[in-house]
Amino acid sequence: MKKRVYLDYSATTPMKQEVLDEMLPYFTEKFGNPSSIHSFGREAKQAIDLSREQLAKSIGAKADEIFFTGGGSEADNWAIKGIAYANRDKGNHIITTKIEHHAVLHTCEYLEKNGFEVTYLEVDAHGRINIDDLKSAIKDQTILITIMFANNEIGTIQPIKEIGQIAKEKKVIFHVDAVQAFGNIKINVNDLNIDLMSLSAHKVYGPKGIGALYIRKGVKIHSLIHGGAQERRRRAGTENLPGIVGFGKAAALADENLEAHIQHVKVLRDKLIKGIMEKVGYVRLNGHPEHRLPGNANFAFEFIEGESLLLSLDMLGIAGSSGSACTSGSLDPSHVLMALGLSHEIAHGSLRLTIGDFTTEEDIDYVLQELPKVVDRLRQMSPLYEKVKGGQK
Amino acid sequence: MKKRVYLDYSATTPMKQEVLDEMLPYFTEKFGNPSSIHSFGREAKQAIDLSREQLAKSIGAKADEIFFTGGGSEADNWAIKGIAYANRDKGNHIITTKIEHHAVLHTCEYLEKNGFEVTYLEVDAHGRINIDDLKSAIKDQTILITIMFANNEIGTIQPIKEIGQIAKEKKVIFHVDAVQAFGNIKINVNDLNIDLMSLSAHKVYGPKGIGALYIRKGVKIHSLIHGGAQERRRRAGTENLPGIVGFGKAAALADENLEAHIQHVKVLRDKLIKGIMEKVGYVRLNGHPEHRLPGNANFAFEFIEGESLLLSLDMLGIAGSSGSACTSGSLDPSHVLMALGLSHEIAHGSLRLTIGDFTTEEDIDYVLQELPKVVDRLRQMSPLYEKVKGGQK
Amino acid sequence: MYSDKVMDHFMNPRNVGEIENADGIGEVGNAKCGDIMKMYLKIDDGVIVDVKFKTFGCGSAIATSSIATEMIKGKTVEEALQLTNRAVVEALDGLPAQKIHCSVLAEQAVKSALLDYARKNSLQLAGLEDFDPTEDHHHHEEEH
Ligand SMILES: Cc1ncc(COP(=O)(O)O)c(C=O)c1O
Ligand SMILES: Cc1ncc(COP(=O)(O)O)c(C=O)c1O
Ligand code: FES
Ligand code: FES
Repeated sequence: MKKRVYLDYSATTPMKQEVLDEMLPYFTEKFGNPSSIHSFGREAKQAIDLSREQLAKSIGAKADEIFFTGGGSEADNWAIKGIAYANRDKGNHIITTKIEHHAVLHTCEYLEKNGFEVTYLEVDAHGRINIDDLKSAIKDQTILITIMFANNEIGTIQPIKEIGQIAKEKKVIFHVDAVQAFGNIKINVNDLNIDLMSLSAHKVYGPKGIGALYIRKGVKIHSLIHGGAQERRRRAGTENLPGIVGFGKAAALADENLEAHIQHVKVLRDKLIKGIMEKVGYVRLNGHPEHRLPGNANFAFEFIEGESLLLSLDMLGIAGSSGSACTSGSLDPSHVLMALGLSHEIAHGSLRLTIGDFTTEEDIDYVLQELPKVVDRLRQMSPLYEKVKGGQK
Repeated sequence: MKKRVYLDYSATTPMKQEVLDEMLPYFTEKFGNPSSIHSFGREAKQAIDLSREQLAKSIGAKADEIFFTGGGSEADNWAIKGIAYANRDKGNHIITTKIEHHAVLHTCEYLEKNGFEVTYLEVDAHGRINIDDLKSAIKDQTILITIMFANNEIGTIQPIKEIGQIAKEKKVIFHVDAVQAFGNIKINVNDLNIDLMSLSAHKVYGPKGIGALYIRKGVKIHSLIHGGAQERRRRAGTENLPGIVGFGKAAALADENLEAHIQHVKVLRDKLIKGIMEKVGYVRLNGHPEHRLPGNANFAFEFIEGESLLLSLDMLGIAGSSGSACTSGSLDPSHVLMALGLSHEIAHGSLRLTIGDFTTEEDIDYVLQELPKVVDRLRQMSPLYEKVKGGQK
Repeated sequence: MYSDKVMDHFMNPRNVGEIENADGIGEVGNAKCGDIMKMYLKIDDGVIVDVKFKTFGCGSAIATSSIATEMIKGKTVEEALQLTNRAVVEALDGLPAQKIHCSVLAEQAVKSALLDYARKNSLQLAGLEDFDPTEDHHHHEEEH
């Protein structure tokens, strides 16, 4: 079979075998509905209770502060709309950043159409917000600050502790989208003064279609999905039992292996960045040099376009991603890259390679061998590169 | 091991082995994010496309009218809120019934708090609505009729075709919660003039945590979960890939086996009903004698209470459910049983036994042997029964 | 996502490069939109004897440029003017809906090079009267 090198761990991860093994009995044998009072229901309920504890433990929360959802996007939508509508009497102002995931941004835009006001904080060239900007954005009507822990494209980590401190002082509810950070950074919701936090299992070697929202005890929130009394009446719907079991296991594994995981991906990531910087000209690293996710590398290659880069790599079995507009079918390149102040051309040539637990040193060597050739081939075709070679730049 | 007889198929079903087999590769090997353009992403995308077609075919829809959700409750919430808010300029009136699932009822109640008006149609003693009631409930402001295909507790099937006809004539959008009907009744959304329809995989031997909303082409609806461009921009969130694959397979199996399934469960169900009616006194069948789901039996045993009945059966390895208030932790017995006009006492003594593909004749024989003894034992303890025996009733 | 034909032209693009002293050069698109196509024509006696291109853009932009050069090579100027984006799409066995504009760009690039040729030689070419190479044809159609 053709060589396949997966370097898109921030998009999604393969599930670990231990996670699958944990889930398997819950499909066909222990399949009960956790709301049922008979033995089938009770064994299902117990499994969910255990998962909830595993998840709670991994973020320093209490089990009854964990609410399972259908994924990270649902958690974001729920947190933001739920807090907005539950606190409508207190105010209508929300603070977020320009580089949030669409699950946050589009939810905020939806609320803007419905009587809320949203401040989108700028970020610096490395993708970090300015704490003073945040301070001055807070006003009497501010009911929610929602800021991501780490960015999915450029990996930049925000000063969450400082933000949490400010939110606490100003008595504003603080929601954190930690979908990318979870499993890559030690998180303790109490140390960081986080009131709500979104998580997603498929980014940490768990199953797709299951996420969670941490809701600090006492925080008033409306439901997004009404119906049955599941999740202590806050999130209706028959529980995704195997999904929850898998998420619990994945969270427990992520917690146990955190140090080793960080070490493993960081070493490979640094080797990748160093190699590319040495071998390829006209390239820069997007995102923060230090405050970044351990497995994230995001390059901007001048004179070429991201989709053609991705396709060429794919032909070689290398899977990455790009913030190019051509990839997404939208007119503009990634809002994250634009917020960094990159020009359209540069943003178009971005390539994100994200490293995970199954990445090997050979994988990186292979990329370091092939990627420079691909970049070169595409540049030879590019009318923009022509000018550089011709000394016009 | 203790004998275990599962008769709670309406609560949830065990997954079929064929469904699990279909899903398995998508956890650890074919794990790509369907939005990614590399080979991992494309193979994921293809799998989703196939499932969408399987599901569409099973209800006579087109593939691009199927939108995957995190379950039946999300589908109900989305349909009702999404239609309500997208048609707010046309009117604010919604028509439903008193016996809907909580995912519909609580969503309607939520909308009532937000400027909408809801008519809850009464049902007759068998749980069917009156078509004339529906006709006279429709007014100029009516934007949505949401009526379940078949009821989860009593199994009663509504006159969906007539309702669809009226909705079409009056140009009102028609949503159907078909979570219980799907896989038990042949459904064609075009023949029935259904505009939106909620489905859930775990009721048809598919995985938990995955559902779908059918949305007729051209129907204007707001999103419930905002974010990424998944599901043609209508439902954000990384797709539950194995879940979707499993749902597709389950739908295809349900469609193929529909006749055999109906035949199998109906024979056993009829044997169960006949046996209980013969062996136990002071018992009645809740729901419609003919217009009912083939696998549904719902009894009201006088003088006893549902939870104690369930617990006793559970001790014998028999898993059923009840509309008793004691089961749900709420003060009132099932709103469905109350809507039939049952007295509190009678409603409290209800027992739902639902039959599925894995139910055997021996299972039914076992229940017919044990259930009368259990009922009798509990009645011996009941002060209400005492009076009957004493001839006071 | 892409047909085999598109992938072939993307991975093995025909006629990449520049032509010195080209008789017509056309450049369309802009880097802001993420695509620039540059087309060079060598024309002898009203016949396109050589054509080269350079493209900054996605896989489909590169593939459409490549096949467009093949489709006009050896053709007369008049024949080349008949090239439509639809023909380009068909020749590639189709393109995804949101990539159709890349084929429009290829048609524009050819026309723009022909216009340059016509201007240099003070010719009036039928079909180019209303052609404006600076017009923005970069519409990424949204899927619904
Ligand atoms: C009629 C009906 N509607 C909706 C639902 C909700 O579906 P889910 O549990 O998949 O959220 C159920 C089952 O729980 C149901 O029986
Ligand atoms: C930062 C961030 N937030 C939210 C999400 C959404 O999570 P999910 O795909 O599980 O809905 C993602 C990933 O897609 C993400 O990277
Ligand atoms: S160049 Fe952007 S989509 Fe083709
Ligand atoms: S009798 Fe105990 S809760 Fe109803």
